[in-house]
Amino acid sequence: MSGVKMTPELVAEHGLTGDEYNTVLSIMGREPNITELGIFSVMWSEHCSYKSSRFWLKTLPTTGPQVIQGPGENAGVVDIGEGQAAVFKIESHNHPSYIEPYQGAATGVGGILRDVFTMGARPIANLNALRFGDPGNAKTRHLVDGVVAGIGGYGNCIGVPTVAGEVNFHPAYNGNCLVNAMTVGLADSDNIFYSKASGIGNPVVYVGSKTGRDGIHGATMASAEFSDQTEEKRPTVQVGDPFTEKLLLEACLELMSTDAIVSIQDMGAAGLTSSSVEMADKGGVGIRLDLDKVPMREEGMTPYELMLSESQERMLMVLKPGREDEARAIFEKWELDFAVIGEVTTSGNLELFWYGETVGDIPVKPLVEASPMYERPWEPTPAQAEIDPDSLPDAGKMTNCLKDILSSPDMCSRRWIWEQYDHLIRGETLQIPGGDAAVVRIPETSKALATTVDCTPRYCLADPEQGGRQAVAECWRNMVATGAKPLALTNNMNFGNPERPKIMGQFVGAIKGMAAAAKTLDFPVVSGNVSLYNETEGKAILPTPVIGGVGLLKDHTKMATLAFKAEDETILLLGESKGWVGQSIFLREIHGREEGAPPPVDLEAEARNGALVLDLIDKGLVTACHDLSDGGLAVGLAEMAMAGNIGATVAEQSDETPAHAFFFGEDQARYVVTSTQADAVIHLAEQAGVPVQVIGRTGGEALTLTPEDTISLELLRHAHEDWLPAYMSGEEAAEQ
Amino acid sequence: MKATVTITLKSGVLDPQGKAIEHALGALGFQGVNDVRQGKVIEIDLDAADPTTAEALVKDMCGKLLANPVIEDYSIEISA
Amino acid sequence: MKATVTITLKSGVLDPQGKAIEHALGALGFQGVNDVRQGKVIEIDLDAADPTTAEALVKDMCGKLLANPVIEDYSIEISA
Amino acid sequence: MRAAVIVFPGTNREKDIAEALERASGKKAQFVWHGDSDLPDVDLIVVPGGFSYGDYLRCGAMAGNSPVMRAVKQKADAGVRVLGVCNGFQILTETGLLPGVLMRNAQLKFICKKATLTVQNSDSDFSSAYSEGQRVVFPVAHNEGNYFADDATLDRLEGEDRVVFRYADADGTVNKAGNINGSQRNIAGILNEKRNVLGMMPHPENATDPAQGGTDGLGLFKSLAEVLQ
Ligand SMILES: Nc1ncnc2c1ncn2[C@@H]1O[C@H](COP(=O)(O)OP(=O)(O)O)[C@@H](O)[C@H]1O
Ligand SMILES: [Mg+2]
Repeated sequence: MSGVKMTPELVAEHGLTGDEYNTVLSIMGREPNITELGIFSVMWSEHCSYKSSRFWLKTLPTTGPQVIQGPGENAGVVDIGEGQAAVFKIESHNHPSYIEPYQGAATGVGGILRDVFTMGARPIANLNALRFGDPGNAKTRHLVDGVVAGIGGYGNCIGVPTVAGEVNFHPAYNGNCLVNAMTVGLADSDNIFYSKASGIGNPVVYVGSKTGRDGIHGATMASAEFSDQTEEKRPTVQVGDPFTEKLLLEACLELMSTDAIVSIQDMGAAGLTSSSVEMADKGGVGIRLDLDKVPMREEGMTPYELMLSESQERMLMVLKPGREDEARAIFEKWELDFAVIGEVTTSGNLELFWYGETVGDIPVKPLVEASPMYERPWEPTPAQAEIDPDSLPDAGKMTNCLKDILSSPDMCSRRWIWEQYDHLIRGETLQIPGGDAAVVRIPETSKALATTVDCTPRYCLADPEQGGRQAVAECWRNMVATGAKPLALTNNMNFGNPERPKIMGQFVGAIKGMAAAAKTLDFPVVSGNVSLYNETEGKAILPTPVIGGVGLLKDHTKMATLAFKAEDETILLLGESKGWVGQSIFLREIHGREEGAPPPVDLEAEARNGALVLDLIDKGLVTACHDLSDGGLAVGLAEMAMAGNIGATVAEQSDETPAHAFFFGEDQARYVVTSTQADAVIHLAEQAGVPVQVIGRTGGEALTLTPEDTISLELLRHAHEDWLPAYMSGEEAAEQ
Repeated sequence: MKATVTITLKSGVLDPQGKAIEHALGALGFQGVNDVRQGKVIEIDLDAADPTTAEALVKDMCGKLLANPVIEDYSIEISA
Repeated sequence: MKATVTITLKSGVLDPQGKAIEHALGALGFQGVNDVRQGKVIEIDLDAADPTTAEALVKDMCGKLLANPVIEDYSIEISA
Repeated sequence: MRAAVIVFPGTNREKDIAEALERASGKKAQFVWHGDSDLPDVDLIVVPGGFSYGDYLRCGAMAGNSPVMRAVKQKADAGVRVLGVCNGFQILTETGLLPGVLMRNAQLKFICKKATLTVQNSDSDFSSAYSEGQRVVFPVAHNEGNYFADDATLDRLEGEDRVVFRYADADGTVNKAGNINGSQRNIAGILNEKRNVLGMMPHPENATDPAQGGTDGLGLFKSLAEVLQ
């Protein structure tokens, strides 16, 4: 092992620059051995060190009275009252999903579930944000099919309902699909588990699956230990085992109900390395590991492989002294491996042993603190011109446009996807996929949590800062529309190569926009993930900062849904409609133009309008509520009508805005509500300074946009529901 | 002509199914089971001029659809 | 000793997975595919005195766990 | 009603069904870990939904052939009521308590939705609270719910009036359109010969509370609570 000679090639293959390697030499005071080099390599990788993004992530607001734990742990934690906390985070599994869609997506779900239950929370909801290439691209269907099956396969088996998500198609994702998975868990706020190791001499314990050669970082080793044959044996994609994870979940929660655990950390990316280093660093202690005691799946594994393996369904814990037998009994009952593999030490070093012989010895503090951080050069994205709606050619009948939009890949029903997800298990799902946010009840209380993931990448491309604001605002609005008070967000920053100033500029812009929105909306960032280098042959994905949110409904019986409830109710539009067509779905799907400045996000208006909506729902003044986003008012009304199976007639429009822009413009900060007490709604809106307009009434079996322009719900439903199943069965002519 | 394609997980790739079967056999009292792996077998009845053509065709099918080389190996057998 | 158990659906039992593969092969432009059936293969590494003992043991495993006689047939192959 | 809910490694709908039992009977059910040596003395044994042993090999195969199921079989032979839902149904067929097998859904996809069923017969301890022909909506959530048995078995099930639930279209008509997973003769739930064991794919337990969007499933648990007091 120690025999491998350090060469510039070996260093480069480990992804370290010359400067970075010099820092390694000065930290070590000698040449590292191969295992140590591997450890530096993974700890200083973009994935673990956030070297390109850390500088900017620090500018996000992360505090608030509701925040129990912000970024820096496995997941964020927020207070939801009555001694309970919501624990949540989002994570990407983009690249593995592209090369092996089923397993890539499945292990993504497995990873984020572990992040959440490591903190002592029982997962109660899963979400997923997916981006695929052009539907006409040969690979797209295969990716959709595999990714959806993989997400369902893992979540369904472990028994966590998958309740919400989002999907976009765009040619920019042809070579890089995005699979972001989010988990929300429920914990007692006085029983949250952290990763900080403490207690000199305390046992370090390994539990879960055995370690194999999964996903070991791909550097080709020109040495005897790393022969061609070994190389051949190294799978780059892991196979998920949701059954074992279910056992791990139950065993961990069972042990967590005792007080035997000092700290716990899942082994995700960079497995044993990052988990042990993180635990030691947070506690300011050293950790000694006897690597020969690690449960191994294969023969002939080396310390290098053990430290770098990304085998799934494993956890590392520090236990209180003398509690090993109690813990062992629980894990053995659940038929899982359990091994004491080391102890907490005073050394401040990560000391690795192999049958008694030292095979690694790295000071933890500098390993973590000297990790590179780059303030990469960035170029702001040039502003795009606003598009004057009057300049657009006539688009013909509005209901035809609506039908075309509802049957487009980005706007059609996602039922084909979410019916493959068990969204009902646990029996607490109050709003299933298809609404604004999913809502899950908290057992034995009157509370429920709302949760959603959102991003509009085309806005982010045109104007990263407005796009960043919009993603946060839309996520916030979606929860407000159910009557839930938004509490905090998690984010998944999916971008191209940050070494290109244009891409870095997108990243910086998005962060600025997100920070502003999170601050104004009192919607702090408590966790997140960054995925860079999503590009192929110089073609980057659209900048995609996905925002996941969690909100609280104190009384779930007051929850609002978007379905029209009864005939002859008043339909009101809240918020200002200027008819913003730039970057709209209408402009893209009907006029074939992806152009213009995206709708600006007035954060004060968002806060004001949202507060009004929460008040209206709390007072029971509205019977249905839906926020407006992609596709604008016409799409919003169609969705409400289809969900309730009740039509509507629009009587009033705007005098100032052309009809198409009024119906399809994507102005932000808007909601449609229905009410039987319209006067009271108008009164409260006026009091709050929120623009309000009565636009029509519910009733009938058709949607009537103007007196001579009507479409039946039946036709709308076909347009909306049929595209995706037809596409997935390979029948569609992909004409649109 | 009949082609039998056997698809197995590459050695080194975790095989949760195989592991679970191994475990279940143990629970049923079977002893001396050292390892269990599970794979798929796909039997294809196809028209081809001769075994060589058939094999080439099926190999192409494996590359394009039946197996994912990232995690799977396959073998092909042709019989009349 | 290594036992390979091949489990297939009884003829007469509908095999939607096989049909789906057949369909997908057609969509990829493969011609002359008359029928596709999918089954499982289970490889067991076990200690046994001799092939006959091994086969008897594996047959017992099939009866007790590996195959469901309502819909499945199986065959066993033993190699050293 | 004293009820035991059996938990295997990978079972995951035990909470859902225990809550449904409590809603209908006012009594808490008892969870029994599969490895525990003795089955408690109860009136009803429930094998709940989930993915016992990951559904690896075949759904229900490993649990169905496990020691605890041998004990359940003995209890069933002695007349104790046994209810298997979803994975529980798969396990009961593997154990041999019920005929047939649950195959992969015809469309090869996991399917989770609210399904319409008809109650084929209300002459059982599991369905007496329903009326014959009643249309009910229960959620389904399965990948292998496609009921298969040979024609002789199917004829016998029908002849002995042992089909309790069938998949139907939204109007309650039993037809191909309503057959969500390809099951032979739209079968969603069946009884054993002695009529004390019911296996079914849909999840009545997830339709027992208005907040779940419907309470059609309550009838099943109420039927049991009624006979088992
Ligand atoms: N975009 C982001 N915004 C805020 N926090 C982030 C972001 N990306 C990562 N973090 C935080 O950095 C920490 C490390 O992230 P990560 O390495 O993804 O966690 P893990 O190792 O659990 O997968 C986490 O606490 C995470 O919440
Ligand atoms: Mg983590």
